[in-house]
Amino acid sequence: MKITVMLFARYREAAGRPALEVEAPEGATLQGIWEQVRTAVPALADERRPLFACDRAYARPERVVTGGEEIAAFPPVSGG
Amino acid sequence: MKITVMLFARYREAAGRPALEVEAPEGATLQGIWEQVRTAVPALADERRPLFACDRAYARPERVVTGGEEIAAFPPVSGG
Amino acid sequence: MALHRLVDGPLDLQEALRAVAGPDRGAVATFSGTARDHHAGRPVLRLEYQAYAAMAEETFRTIGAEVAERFATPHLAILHRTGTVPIGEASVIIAVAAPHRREALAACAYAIDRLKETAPIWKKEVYADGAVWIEGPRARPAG
Amino acid sequence: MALHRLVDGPLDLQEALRAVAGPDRGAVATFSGTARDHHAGRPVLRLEYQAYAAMAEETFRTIGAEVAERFATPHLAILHRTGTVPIGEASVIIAVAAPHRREALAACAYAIDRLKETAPIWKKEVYADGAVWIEGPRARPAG
Repeated sequence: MKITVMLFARYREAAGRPALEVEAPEGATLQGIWEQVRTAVPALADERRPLFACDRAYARPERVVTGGEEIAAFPPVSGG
Repeated sequence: MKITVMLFARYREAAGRPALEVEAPEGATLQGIWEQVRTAVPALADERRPLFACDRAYARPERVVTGGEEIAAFPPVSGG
Repeated sequence: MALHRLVDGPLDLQEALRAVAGPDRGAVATFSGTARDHHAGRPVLRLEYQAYAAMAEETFRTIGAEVAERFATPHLAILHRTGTVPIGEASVIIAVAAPHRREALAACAYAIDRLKETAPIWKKEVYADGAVWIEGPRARPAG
Repeated sequence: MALHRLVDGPLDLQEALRAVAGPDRGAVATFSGTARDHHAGRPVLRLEYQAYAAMAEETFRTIGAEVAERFATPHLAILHRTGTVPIGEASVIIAVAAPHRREALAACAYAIDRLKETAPIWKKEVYADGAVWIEGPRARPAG
């Protein structure tokens, strides 16, 4: 299944784009999808533990994605 | 010595004036001066323990007045 | 900068903010106490504040010195209204600027607490059928 | 009333105050975070904020619900600026109105703490010779 991963802040700058599409197998987890992103974008290779959001809520790396969710990965937040 | 006692809030309203002058003996304390105020103003007779200020700072009832200080007596504050 | 003032008219939050803000401090906290339309279930028409003005301003300066010592910032504004305060309008405004948010918020809470404990100011609540001078708890600094 | 908004331009404290004030609440606390001209001794020229907008506004609503439950007041405004924030201007404004001062001040402190922990917003500091994305501590709510 095709999964779009939104990127923010340093990740977005490193990737040179606001989102990335990867092809993931059924049963893929957020962390598994992220490994594909890291492979596809060498500038993100050192980012092993991003924060994840699934449908606009924080989600654990082991969360299984079923397709159709809004997925995002980003570094620790610094608003305020 | 003549001592002027400034009054505020409920005390001022009870006395019908913003300040009162009393004749006090040498060595009089704030509490002693207040007893004269209570005698002079029947509407204040029940007010046995006012707060006192001497020269714009809180002062204890046993503080001795030497004359020339700015003296005030008032109920518990309620600003804000 | 510090600003301490009794005002016989509407208070201006922007004035308080201008007095404390600056490019080297990242946090500004404010507290506004406004006249409520009821007290203990009874409708209140307006408030009237009376102050022992000279001593009140002395008290504000003391609070400023305490805040400077405890929270390491001199940037405190205290504005207190006297006379009639219509419902919904501010009777008191505190503003504090500091490098970081915790000091700013803690200093703001400290300043309004100290003002209520020590400033020689009295509030009268006016109802449809009378008026009452409010008296705080009998706390005060050692004289 | 509640107001939660990301704004691509200057923030208006008066708008936040109007959203929360009312005649039945006697206390209004605000917090403004402003862009500082230095960080760790290094001069800062300006800040740039990027937000995951849809999730950030969701986060603001969650903070509003937490404040309503913990401090018993629904009157919270959160404004956060995105894009460039010049030095001295506000990047975030929180305003809370409540019947009494302790809840208002505590709710204001709680809301800014939670915003900093949870809102998906990132700050970039721009210096004369470069720029750095700031990253907060790795705290986050359980997913």
